[in-house]
Amino acid sequence: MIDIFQILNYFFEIFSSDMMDIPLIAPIVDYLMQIPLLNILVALILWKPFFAVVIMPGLGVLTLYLLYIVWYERKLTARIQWRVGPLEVARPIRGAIQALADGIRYFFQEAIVHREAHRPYYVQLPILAFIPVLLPILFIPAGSAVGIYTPYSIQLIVTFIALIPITIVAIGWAANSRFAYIGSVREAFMYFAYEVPFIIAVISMIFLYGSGDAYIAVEKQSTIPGVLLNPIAFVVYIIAMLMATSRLPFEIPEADQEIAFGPFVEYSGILFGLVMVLAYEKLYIMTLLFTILFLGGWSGIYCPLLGDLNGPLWLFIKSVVVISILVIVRSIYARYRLDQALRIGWTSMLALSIVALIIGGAVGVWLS
Amino acid sequence: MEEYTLDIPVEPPKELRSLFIPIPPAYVEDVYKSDDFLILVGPQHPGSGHMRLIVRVKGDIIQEVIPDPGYVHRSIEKLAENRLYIQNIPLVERPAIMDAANFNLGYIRVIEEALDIEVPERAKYIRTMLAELCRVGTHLYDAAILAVFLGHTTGFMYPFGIRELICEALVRVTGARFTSSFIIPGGVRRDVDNSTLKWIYDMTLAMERRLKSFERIFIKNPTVIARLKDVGVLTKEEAIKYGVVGPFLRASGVEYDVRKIEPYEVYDELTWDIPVSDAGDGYHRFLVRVNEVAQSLSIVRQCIKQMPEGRVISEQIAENGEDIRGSFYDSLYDLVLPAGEYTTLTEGARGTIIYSIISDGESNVPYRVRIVTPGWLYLRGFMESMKGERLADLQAIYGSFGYFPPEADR
Amino acid sequence: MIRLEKVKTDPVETLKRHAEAFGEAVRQAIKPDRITVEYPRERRKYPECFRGFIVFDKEKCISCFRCAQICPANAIQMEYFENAYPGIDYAKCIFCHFCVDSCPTGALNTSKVHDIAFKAMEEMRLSAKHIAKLPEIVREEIQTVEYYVDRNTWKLVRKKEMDKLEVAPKPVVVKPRKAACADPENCLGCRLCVNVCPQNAIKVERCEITIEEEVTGTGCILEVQTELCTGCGLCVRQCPMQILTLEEVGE
Amino acid sequence: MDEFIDFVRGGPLGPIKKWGTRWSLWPVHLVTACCGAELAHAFACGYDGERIGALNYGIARQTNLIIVEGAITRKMARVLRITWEQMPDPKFVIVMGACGLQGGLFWNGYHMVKPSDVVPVDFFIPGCPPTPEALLRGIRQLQDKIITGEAKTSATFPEIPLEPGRKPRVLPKSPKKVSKAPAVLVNVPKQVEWDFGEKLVEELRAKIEAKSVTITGKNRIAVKVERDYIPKAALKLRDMGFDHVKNVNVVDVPNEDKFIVEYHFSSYSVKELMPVIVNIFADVPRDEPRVKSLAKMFPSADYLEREMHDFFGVVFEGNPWTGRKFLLAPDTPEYPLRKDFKLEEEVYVR
Repeated sequence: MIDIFQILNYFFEIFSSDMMDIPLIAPIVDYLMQIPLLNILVALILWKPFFAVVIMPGLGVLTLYLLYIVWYERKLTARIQWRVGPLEVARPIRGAIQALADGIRYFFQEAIVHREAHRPYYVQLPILAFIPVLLPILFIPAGSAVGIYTPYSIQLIVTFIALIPITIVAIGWAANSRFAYIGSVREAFMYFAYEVPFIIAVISMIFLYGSGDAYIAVEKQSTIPGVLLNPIAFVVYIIAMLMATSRLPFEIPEADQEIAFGPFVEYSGILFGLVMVLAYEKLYIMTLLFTILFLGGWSGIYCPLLGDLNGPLWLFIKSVVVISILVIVRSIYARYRLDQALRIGWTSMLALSIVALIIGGAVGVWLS
Repeated sequence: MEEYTLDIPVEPPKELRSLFIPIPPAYVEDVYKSDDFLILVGPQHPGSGHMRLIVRVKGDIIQEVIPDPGYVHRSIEKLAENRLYIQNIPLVERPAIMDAANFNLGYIRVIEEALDIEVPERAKYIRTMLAELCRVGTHLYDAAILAVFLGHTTGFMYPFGIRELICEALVRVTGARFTSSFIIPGGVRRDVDNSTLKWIYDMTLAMERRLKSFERIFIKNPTVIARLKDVGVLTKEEAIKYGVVGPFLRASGVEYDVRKIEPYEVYDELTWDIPVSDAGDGYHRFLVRVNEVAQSLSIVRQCIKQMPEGRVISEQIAENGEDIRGSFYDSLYDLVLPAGEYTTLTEGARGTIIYSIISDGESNVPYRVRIVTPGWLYLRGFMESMKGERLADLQAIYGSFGYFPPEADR
Repeated sequence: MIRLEKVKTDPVETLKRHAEAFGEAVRQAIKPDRITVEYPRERRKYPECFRGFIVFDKEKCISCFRCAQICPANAIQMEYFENAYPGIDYAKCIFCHFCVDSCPTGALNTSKVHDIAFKAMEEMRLSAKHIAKLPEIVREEIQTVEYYVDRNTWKLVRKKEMDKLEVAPKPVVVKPRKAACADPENCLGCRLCVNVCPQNAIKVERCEITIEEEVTGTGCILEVQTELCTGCGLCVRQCPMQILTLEEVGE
Repeated sequence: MDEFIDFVRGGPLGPIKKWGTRWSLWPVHLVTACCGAELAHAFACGYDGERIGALNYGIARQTNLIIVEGAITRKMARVLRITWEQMPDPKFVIVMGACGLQGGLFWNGYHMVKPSDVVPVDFFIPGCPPTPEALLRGIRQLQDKIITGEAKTSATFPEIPLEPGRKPRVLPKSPKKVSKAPAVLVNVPKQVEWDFGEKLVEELRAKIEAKSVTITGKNRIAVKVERDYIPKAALKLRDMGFDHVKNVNVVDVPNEDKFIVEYHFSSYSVKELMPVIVNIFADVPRDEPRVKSLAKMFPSADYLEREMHDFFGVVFEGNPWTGRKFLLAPDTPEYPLRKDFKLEEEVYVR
């Protein structure tokens, strides 16, 4: 017994040494901290690395974000399209829980594994795909809250993002269907088309800030945000982001009218629910990075009541605003053809990214 | 690059046999041996209508497309032989219900031509108005389908929203949203009152304003132009050779419109033009129809302005010239066409509709009704235009032709 | 003839088009031109001539079979009660309303009811008993909506008061007609008309015929009792010799 | 595992599942016939089915509702079944349109199948096509069914009392008059004012070895030729400027034991010939229905010939598809448009 208490105490020491300091809820936290056993839980939740990864901007708000963005996207599209969008499911809140209903339906629906599929991979890959999607959260700092601090955080995030398409290609292979095969090939093509300009754009920003450390990047943007320092990289990043997350006009690997959702054609039930949110989660991660690189990250008007929460909150709000603006392209554009998208990727975007690299270098020298 | 054939025994997958494909097994084997890829698009596919396309691709390039139509073949020609002439009115408009008035009109014109029925002027104007409303509706429908095939959901919603106005106009005139069955031998079923005509007049103007929104977001959208321009080109010679019809023929540079070359109803009394393009690609096939919509709306307005007063049903058919109600059966059930073959051409929204009725001169059911719909006529040109394009263009070309399988299959 | 120019795709034009499309979307996002009819909560107002479910008036029906025989889908079949009344199979009905237009007495009338979902096909086979009154429908709506159009705008007008789903029966403008025998000499005496007549208004009697006082034989005299005849025309259509006609009777 | 399923279905999670399913009925994109137009209206901005949680979606695997849009043909029935089987549980079917219920207008067609014989159906919606409101009403009723577990028709039909009566001995006969020995003529001459036509007839007489050349109406000419002469006549017509085939028609005349095979030629390239239709026709014996195909010379005739082969069994020698069914399903009765293939007759009395 004493051993367990000692261990608990040891952990409690660790947790409470590095806790989020939020004046707004401080009285409640202080009260809860006096209750034995519960205090360790509170300490854990408010432990900065844990808070960053699990609560904000990590998994907790990610779920909220998913519910919000699916609803918001449908609502905005509907608004532009002269109609209403999801409504009757919860009329007083304008149908905001529509995504929840869809999620529940998917969760309880039969998940079919068809005969031709490679059964183990077919089932495992949607779950495996979450590893590269969620791992970057460990390294994304939000103010003082950060999962694992490293001076190479930006590079690490980019690395993990680059891993995601591999899982999608593997999903297409495991599904073993004609359309899944075509979709995988398209995904692989698109991967090369956007990844190179994307990485060069990020490198240009690393040049600019002189470091791959998110803290230094945000610090250097304290006067001028990155978007003004290197607008070319900004443009390249946005287009690459649309391509990477298969959003229109680059919704090519999952083009439903052409190849019937490509790699995901055979998925059903909860497995399809998992693969469908992949793109949204990828979008979230990429937008977090985008906010850090171009929009000054977590810096914003400091509200003393929120204390340490300021950083994560600002980062989250900025990202969600960026995504909310981005989803408008869905209702504006038709889909490009694969060769057209590849041409855009390999010619104009690559050229632009190299220009961005030069600007990045130049501004970087000037800043330092 | 030199190609090497692999001398490995290739076994075509079993699923192709069970899926009941009309192509011979030898063809499938040949495809597999020559390292091509066979894709079955449809019938349950988000980017196909009610038909299957068997696409042979090499890499991303389409080598050959074999159509597998007939998924909506509802045996209209046989059924028409077993019903009274008058009962066939709803039947003949079922191939393309959004274009009901044109299909209806073509059939009625055969009967009127055979029986020499003189149609009152006012009825002619109402018929023309209905036909043009349906033409606008069909072009909007096809534009919407094209948009959704290109992944442009807003482009799908806008035309369908605007189509609601067409439906509302049809409801006010005929009582049904789609299948009006309104045109009968000798006129139309009911007179249209002036408030409805004024409503339709205002509606065409309001619609033009909404079409501006559609133009900004879809017609002139750069991604749409990129997807459709220089895709699925049919030259003038090819279009003639494959017997393409309607706006798709005019997009290839042939000035052929039945309303001009063999005017019927009141088309020769109105001022309008046929849009023609020389490009023959997907975008101009679409653009020709966009311009036709403007022309049709103008025709509708002219019809309303110039519409004379008077009867809407010919004296040869019924006494009451305003409304057929009450005497529909007695005046129309016993139509007997004189013996012979009667063929009319009608310019439907998607092209020439041919009705050919053969009567034996004694029966009040037709001996043979041949309906050739535009979809069936341009199917060949549609298949040919896809050769050599990329796989993703299949849907773009499909949409640019506005192919509607129920219309082709009948 | 309008000859269309080949579309231009230079960068300036393309950028302008991008801007226009984007501008339109933003404009709609800020001030949408919404036109959605929120159906279960509100109902679209349809005009009087709307072709919906058919309402049958037993009192006016003369059992003339016109509705059954004109129906292109053979959805109407007559059922014998005290008289033959039409029953409609809504699993076949295509709402063309040829029957309504064929009815010489206005016994069939339209209504604005059109939104009914059935759980079984047997329930859709309605007899004259069931179509005599307007169906009672599950309704959730609280307002009606109508498209308002003028030369510039198109919008929805919502009103709290509900319109009636019933359509007032319009009088039928048809002169009353009764059966008459045009050519009594040719009567075969087959009595098909007698048997088919729902009013028993036709009498056929055997009689002796002499022509020019030389040829004698037996023939038939066909007599229509005009006070009983409703003008249904069944006998006219049934007669194998086509000697019966419908004749207009003066007011 | 079974206990787990029971737990999910009926246990405390049951209501949650029902709620989720109720508000997320996604119809699959299975367009079967023309009612699809009204379906599109129901999900477009005019009515917006997405409001009540129904979102039209692509593939069977990811959806849970099939809306059968009207006619199901023999060919499509198989697809409907496959789609239904691909769909994960729980799944629902709504049939809209008269064609999908009892066949509607096509009730005695030779190519029709009732969807209720193929898949279990939850709701039927009458109409041809049903209005979008009717379709949304069907979805609404289905939502109620998911919650309450029992299907309800959305209307009740009040009854009036009527005594059943007796059927008379003689029932009214059908209004159809069908000739027992029909005289089928394709080239009935007609007097019209058409000078150019008379010139054209002269030209045709000179060029084609025709049995007869008749003006059958304004802009219509019928040319009767020998069966084997059709390709040659077509070649001559092509030289005159007739560049495409508008129609291929076959008429079955069993009492004369022949088929009449017609080709309608017209022109797109010569302005004066544009409205003219020249009908080249020939009699073909019924026991040996063979004609030389024009598909090579006129590619526009290709599909029309294939169709006629399906309908009548006339063999077009040289057409690449002859011998296989193109338009019809393989299990359709042979040659349905021949006159000896009879359809079910109408019944006027219940």
